[in-house]
Amino acid sequence: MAIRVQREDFDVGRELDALSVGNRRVGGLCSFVGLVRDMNEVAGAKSGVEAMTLEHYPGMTEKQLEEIEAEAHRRWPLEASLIIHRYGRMEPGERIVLVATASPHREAAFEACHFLIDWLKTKAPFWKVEETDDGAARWVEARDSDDAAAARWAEKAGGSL
Amino acid sequence: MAIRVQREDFDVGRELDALSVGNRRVGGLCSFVGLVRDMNEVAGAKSGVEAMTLEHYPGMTEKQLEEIEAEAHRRWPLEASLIIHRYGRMEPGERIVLVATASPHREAAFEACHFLIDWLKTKAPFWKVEETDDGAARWVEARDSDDAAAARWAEKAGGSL
Amino acid sequence: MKLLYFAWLRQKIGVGEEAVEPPPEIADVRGLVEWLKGRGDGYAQAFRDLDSIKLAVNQEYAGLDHPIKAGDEVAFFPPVTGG
Amino acid sequence: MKLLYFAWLRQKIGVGEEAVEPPPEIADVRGLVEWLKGRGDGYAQAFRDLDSIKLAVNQEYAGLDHPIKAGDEVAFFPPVTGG
Repeated sequence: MAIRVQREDFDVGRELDALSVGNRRVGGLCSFVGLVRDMNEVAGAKSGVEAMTLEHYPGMTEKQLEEIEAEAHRRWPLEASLIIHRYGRMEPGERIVLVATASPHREAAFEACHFLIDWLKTKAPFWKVEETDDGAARWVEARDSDDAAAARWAEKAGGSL
Repeated sequence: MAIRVQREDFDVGRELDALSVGNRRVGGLCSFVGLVRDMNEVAGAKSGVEAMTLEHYPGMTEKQLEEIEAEAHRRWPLEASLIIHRYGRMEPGERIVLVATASPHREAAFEACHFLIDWLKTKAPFWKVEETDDGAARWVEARDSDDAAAARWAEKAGGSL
Repeated sequence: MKLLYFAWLRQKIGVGEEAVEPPPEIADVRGLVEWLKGRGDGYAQAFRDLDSIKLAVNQEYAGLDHPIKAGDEVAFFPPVTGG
Repeated sequence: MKLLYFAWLRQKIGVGEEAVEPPPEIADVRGLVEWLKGRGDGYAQAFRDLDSIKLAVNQEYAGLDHPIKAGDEVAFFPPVTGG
């Protein structure tokens, strides 16, 4: 189990390798990388995204990510997991977040990885402000679809957070 | 879209980077790596796995993987995808397979990636024989749970293969 | 008591962090918010629609009825948009 | 006609690939299998339980009723276990 909140980019291959190296019980390794798109997330906006800046709540962020990760380990048989989330200014194409899970079982690795990113999206205290090519800066609004995705996992198991 | 069937190992980080580099429409990148475990997959066996050898059906393998990948692109809005499957002898801890999907949307990337490995497991013509530490070599039997996992996707959409 | 504001709340209020000493009769977050709204236009604007605001007491999510006391860290922010 | 055998079918039959010319009255895979079973103990053993065997004609999954003709590639194998 590990979480990292950092300004700098990360090396996906090296991070994933570290999750299973030396552990012969790992049969499946699932990962998700979130990247900055150039499409606008602000409702109705037609402009392209030049960059975005991620602000977060130091202290609470780490606490929330650790709780989310611990919850995943309570629900699924995981051998290892990792959450890395960046903050600061990023341009389209840059990596924002990595979540990864290693398990003896494929299904557990997939579900736990999906759970991690869904819960992170609605619980980790990060906020995005987009700079668009019309010169504006706008706070991205939370999406109902993210709430719905997170709620799925609340229904499936008795775990609490 | 790309599939590769090869004896040699692959570099997960480099392969994943290639799926999104230069494409600013990619918002999410999901991947699954299957590895050789040291736990026996042969029912009832108590022995540890020393190695396994993957045999396949050259020609049909590529055809099946291409069809599975094309089906994923029909069902989900993917910007890129990749399937790499190894054959030959591998020891515990070695990578067997990589499936990865890149999409503007997180949910599509996750579902398509999950679909790829589930269908691959029941449709791609590979067969595993395990060498165990008691000196035996046994053909791994197909699992009902894999059939069930693949069947899920048949129910969800009207796609045919 | 330490107060933190994030994203557009921080912009409306004009500071990201401040130390305050609310009157002793203020016992929960709701009372704290009412008291803050009296401190200036920025606060009044930031706290106009409480349904659009999330909050945390000592770095755990909490509701408006959550009790507060001296020494607490209370943070206000919009729904999160990370990932 | 080219025949291919994989995994334990290959081991029981003793070859992975062979060229055969079944009699012209054999029109489908089921007939081919019956004809093959007469060729020796290995074949008889390999094809004893047809429920446990998958097959492909010209590299596409097919059933026992699939028609066959000269020039086809027919493969027999157990359920797949890759991934």
